[in-house]
Amino acid sequence: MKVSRRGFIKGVMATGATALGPTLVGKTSEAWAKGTVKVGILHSLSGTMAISEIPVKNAELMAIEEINAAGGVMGRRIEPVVVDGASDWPTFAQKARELITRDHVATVFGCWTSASRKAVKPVFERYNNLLWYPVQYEGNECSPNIIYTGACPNQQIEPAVSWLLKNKGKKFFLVGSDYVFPRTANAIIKGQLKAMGGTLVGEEYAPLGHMEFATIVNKIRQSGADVVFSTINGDSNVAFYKQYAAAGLTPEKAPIMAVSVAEVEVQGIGPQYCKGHYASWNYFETTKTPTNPKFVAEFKKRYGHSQVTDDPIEHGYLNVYLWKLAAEKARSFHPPKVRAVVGKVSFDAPQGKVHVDPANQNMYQVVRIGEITGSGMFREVWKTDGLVKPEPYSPYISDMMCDWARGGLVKR
Amino acid sequence: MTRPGESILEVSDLVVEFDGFRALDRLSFVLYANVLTVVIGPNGAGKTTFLDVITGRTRAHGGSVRFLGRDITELADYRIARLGMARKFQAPTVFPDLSVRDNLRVAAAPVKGLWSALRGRLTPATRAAIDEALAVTGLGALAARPAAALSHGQRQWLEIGMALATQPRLLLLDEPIAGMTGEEVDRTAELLQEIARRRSVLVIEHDMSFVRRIAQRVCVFHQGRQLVEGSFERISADERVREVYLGVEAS
Amino acid sequence: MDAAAAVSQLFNGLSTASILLMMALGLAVIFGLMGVINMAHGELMTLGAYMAYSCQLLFAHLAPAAGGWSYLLALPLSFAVSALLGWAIEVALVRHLYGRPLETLLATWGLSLILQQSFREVFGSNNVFVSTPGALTGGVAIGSSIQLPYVRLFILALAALALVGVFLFLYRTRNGLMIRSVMQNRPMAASCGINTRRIDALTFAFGSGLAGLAGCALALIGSVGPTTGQNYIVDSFMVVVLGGVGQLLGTVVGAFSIGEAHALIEYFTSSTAAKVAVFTLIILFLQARPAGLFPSVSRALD
Amino acid sequence: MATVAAAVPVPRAARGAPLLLAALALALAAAAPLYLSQTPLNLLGQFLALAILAIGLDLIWGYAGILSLGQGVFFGIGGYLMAMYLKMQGLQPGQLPDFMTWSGVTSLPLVWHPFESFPLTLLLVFTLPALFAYAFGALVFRSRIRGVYFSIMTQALAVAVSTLFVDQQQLTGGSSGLTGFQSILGHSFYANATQIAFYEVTVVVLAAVFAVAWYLTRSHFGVLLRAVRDGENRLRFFGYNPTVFKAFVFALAGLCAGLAGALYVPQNGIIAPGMLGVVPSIEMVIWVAVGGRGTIVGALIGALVVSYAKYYLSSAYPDFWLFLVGTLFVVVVLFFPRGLMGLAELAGRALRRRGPPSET
Repeated sequence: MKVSRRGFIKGVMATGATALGPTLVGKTSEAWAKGTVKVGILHSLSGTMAISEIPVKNAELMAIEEINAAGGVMGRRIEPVVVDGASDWPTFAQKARELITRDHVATVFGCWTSASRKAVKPVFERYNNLLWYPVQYEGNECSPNIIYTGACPNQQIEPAVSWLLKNKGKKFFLVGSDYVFPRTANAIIKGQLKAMGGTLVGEEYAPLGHMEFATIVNKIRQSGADVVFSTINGDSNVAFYKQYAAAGLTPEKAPIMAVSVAEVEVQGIGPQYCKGHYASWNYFETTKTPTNPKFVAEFKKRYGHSQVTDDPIEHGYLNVYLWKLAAEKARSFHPPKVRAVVGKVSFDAPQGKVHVDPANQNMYQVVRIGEITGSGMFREVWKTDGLVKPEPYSPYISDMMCDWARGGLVKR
Repeated sequence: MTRPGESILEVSDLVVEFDGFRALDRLSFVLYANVLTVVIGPNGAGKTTFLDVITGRTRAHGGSVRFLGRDITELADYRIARLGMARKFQAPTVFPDLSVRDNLRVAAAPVKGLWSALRGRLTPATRAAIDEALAVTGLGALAARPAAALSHGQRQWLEIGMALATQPRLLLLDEPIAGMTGEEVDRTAELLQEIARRRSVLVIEHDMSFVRRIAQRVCVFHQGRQLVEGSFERISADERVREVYLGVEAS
Repeated sequence: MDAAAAVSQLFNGLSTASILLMMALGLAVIFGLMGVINMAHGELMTLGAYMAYSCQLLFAHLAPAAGGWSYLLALPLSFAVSALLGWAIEVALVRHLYGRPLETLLATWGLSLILQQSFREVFGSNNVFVSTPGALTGGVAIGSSIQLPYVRLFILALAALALVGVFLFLYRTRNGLMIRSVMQNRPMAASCGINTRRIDALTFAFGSGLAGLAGCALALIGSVGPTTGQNYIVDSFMVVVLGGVGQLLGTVVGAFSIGEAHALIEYFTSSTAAKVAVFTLIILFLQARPAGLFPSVSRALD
Repeated sequence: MATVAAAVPVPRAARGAPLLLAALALALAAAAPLYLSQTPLNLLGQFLALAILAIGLDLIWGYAGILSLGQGVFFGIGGYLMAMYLKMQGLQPGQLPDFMTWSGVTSLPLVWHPFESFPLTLLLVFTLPALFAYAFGALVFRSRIRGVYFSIMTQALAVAVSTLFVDQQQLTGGSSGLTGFQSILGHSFYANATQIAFYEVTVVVLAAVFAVAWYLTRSHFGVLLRAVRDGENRLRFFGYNPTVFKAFVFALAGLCAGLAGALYVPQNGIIAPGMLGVVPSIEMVIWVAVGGRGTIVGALIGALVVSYAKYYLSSAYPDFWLFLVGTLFVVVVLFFPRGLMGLAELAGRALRRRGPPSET
């Protein structure tokens, strides 16, 4: 009996060690000293956000393969480590930690929601690594360890509001999903309306995943709004647009301006319901630049002809290239060194030439407003003359600014 | 201690309705202490509903129940049980996963509150009550077995033992010999007569030969009322009872 | 709230209720018969929605000119396919857990994960869209500020039809009679020669088919994606709990109360507040009537 | 006679064995910082915190037959209480937590005031989840809602509470939750020593919770819990009020969940409303089901094994781990209703049978 019990315990410990092996026994070697360089891809591949994040992951992988096919970065092949954040913020934090400490990645491309970004931010700061974030966001953040290439409020929301005031009417109805981005965005819009002579006729929030918009649509009808500014995110958009149309509201009566509806979302909603409504982005699949046709063709070739490209997909793609260029400029994969030169490179992206503002690590880019067409694409109706300087802290709601030349977050 | 002949339970004008159907229709009834009383009656006469009301399982829509001189009509079921009323259900309802001894211990614990359960001390008196119940029911050899392993008859006895272990003033038994073999019925009859020496017992039963064997007093229920009561001989001679039990040989 | 808004809101409540009703009917029939909660019910609904999408694809390839008719085919198909899957679930899973309702709940939840991932593999992780048939676009205008969308009216009618169908099935067919007899007394029904296993499978399939039909209806107003069903499942549980088990009327009144309460509270507050308030009200209501609006009377001890 | 004599020591040793194993496991766990590097240690600490919740869940489900699909709520309350304290640390006087500034809050909301004090936070962590669970339990049990009905009510609770937490952005940080902690009791939050301290506290709390649960389930109280599970109504007729027992054990499970949340948050670095919702709450039940309910040890093992499996599989097979996890649950419920503990017992019996014939 005794022997077998001891044997049993030994067995258990051995099994435990094997099972824990992949995680618990850390690799000590520097992964990028061996002819490859590891990078992390951290997106939700399951759960509610998977629908949005999987195409971005695909774009990032495509960029990596292109770079590898062209000889890699400084002679090293990029080896992507793909992990699933599972639409769950604590999982994002866990996975970020795992990528940095177990896989020793040189950098990470990932996240979509602000919540997931905020969850991993302390991890990147703790280990002084670098996250490339591809999605438009509400600003109000100033981390040395994140490169924000998605639009700041002044590169998407504020121009859209100005354009609406000038072209579509003064009475605004704000509707959004119930989380930090819509609430912050709407705070900015309200500030802007006050400053520019618009009026707010209603403001509504629905929980993420909400499907019954009849009441909100009814309120919009009753309010006599000229325009609806939508920060609804995810699945809910489908229900919102369909029920908006069903209630007899049209783009002629009151157009919807969205900042979270791009080509991928339009596909899911059905172009017939979105036709004539607007969205504000930095990139559309139809954007006319010399580099875009090749990007679109390549993406469709890889992932299927029914696949569309859109703004976050394009940002995911350009992030990889920006990192490559910065690493080459720094002649190092060491995150602080890459970060130090990130403002000194520019990339000819599908949306046009872009570069990062070293002061706040957001990106200079063009702002575009598009009208949704019957084929589910956008027809550009307006764009800024040149690149817009990013302002992560909107002057409408904050007196702070992010400037690493002055040490980070400071008073304006 | 109540003396024989003193009333222990008084029920007056009890009314219970289910969806317009009157299960109990102004039922009045008195139970005398230490007299083994059997309630009989055809199906639907309201016998089980009557037990449900006095044990607090079903609320009466009218009338009152007094137990040991106290009005218990509105009292919660577990509080009525604490006053000293124990009930054995028609189908054996022991705790199958607990051992026979644990089953008895659940019943025998003198204080049924949370804190005494957490302290979990077994007093000598409780231990004695458990041992006595084991002895009376003859389940001593099976004390460590889970109740699920008992035969049907053994489970019936265990449940009677559990009811006894609560040291009740009044013991209510709903068809205690249902599904028992002849030998088991004999043993149960002896057991009940033994118990009735020191406690008040009310039995609901269909089996007339069994009723004749044990009953000191018989009450006949019909359509939610008490039709007649008295000794078995008197009941079996009653015209009305014969009418109610048309087709049942009462003699 | 002026008259126009009030009418619109009453109608909105009614239309929410109609969807809840279709979801909950299937759930209630299954719960009433077998006492089990099917956590994969939402995925059966998703399957129905995907059937609407599949028909649309099929027509687009084979008969683009008749594309508007695809939805007519989708309705019976969504019922049939979900029913088939439901039947398979009963035979492969639920049957073996008879008498262990809580385990059934967990096993079917595991199944719902598998189904979600399957949808993702088959239909892609993106949402797909189902276009509204031409005949259902637009709506009935009442005055200048009320429009009752045809889609909503259609779903309302479909829900009423489903209700009538369930009623006829349960009360006018032989199978329905057997289902009711098993519901009321399983051992007795079994000893009367009713094959209770077959009845269980039949009921489960029927309830699942109803979920599929609900999904097909939902495809007209909501999103169709792998996790679509998750958005509705808890609400339909609430309908069943509120309505009580064993009577269709309970489910109808439950769905109606939740739909209207939600629409009214949401109008005066926000949709989040409405959601929280409705749940709280249900919990409080069950304090007064623990077995729901229309409890079934039982004498069993446990 | 000889066989009988040989048979006697076996049960005695068997009785001592679990204790010995427990002590060994405790020592092994407590010494983990010596042989594990920081990241795996941190992960293990999180899983051990979850095991505390699992033990509480086993008390209500495995013993008292109450299936809660809303344990995430109590976990979340504990987690938020701790997170609120952590958020208040390292702020200048008069400074507000970052998310409040974005939400336009200008002065610290009243409910945040207690979290400036560590002892007060601890007190709340120990009492609030338990009290909330007691109140909910007493309310629902009193009206004799049980079985599947009760499970659905807890699910509704999870939906309602998580929705509320998302909505009250100015108080709770909305759907992003609370993160970005800087320090605790004057120590840097992410410093190795701080994290090891969190880990060790988790081990100690887990051991204490385990010991209490072990005692309770083997006392008369444990017998009564099983009686509640198998025949709540019968107990009433023996003079017990099952509502009190159920509400108490539900509160106990709530306390465990709250402690788990409070210990999980500092090691994971974030709490968000998503963790209060329906899906994580069901996963918690799965831990207990896989480990084997009604054994306490099983709950602990289940929480560790399933959490690790999910963590590992979602990295190794990001595209189809949901298949694996879903299948695992179905298979366990169908074929191994007693979980890993049941399997171990079967294996143990098979081993013993092959050994010398010691049974009489």
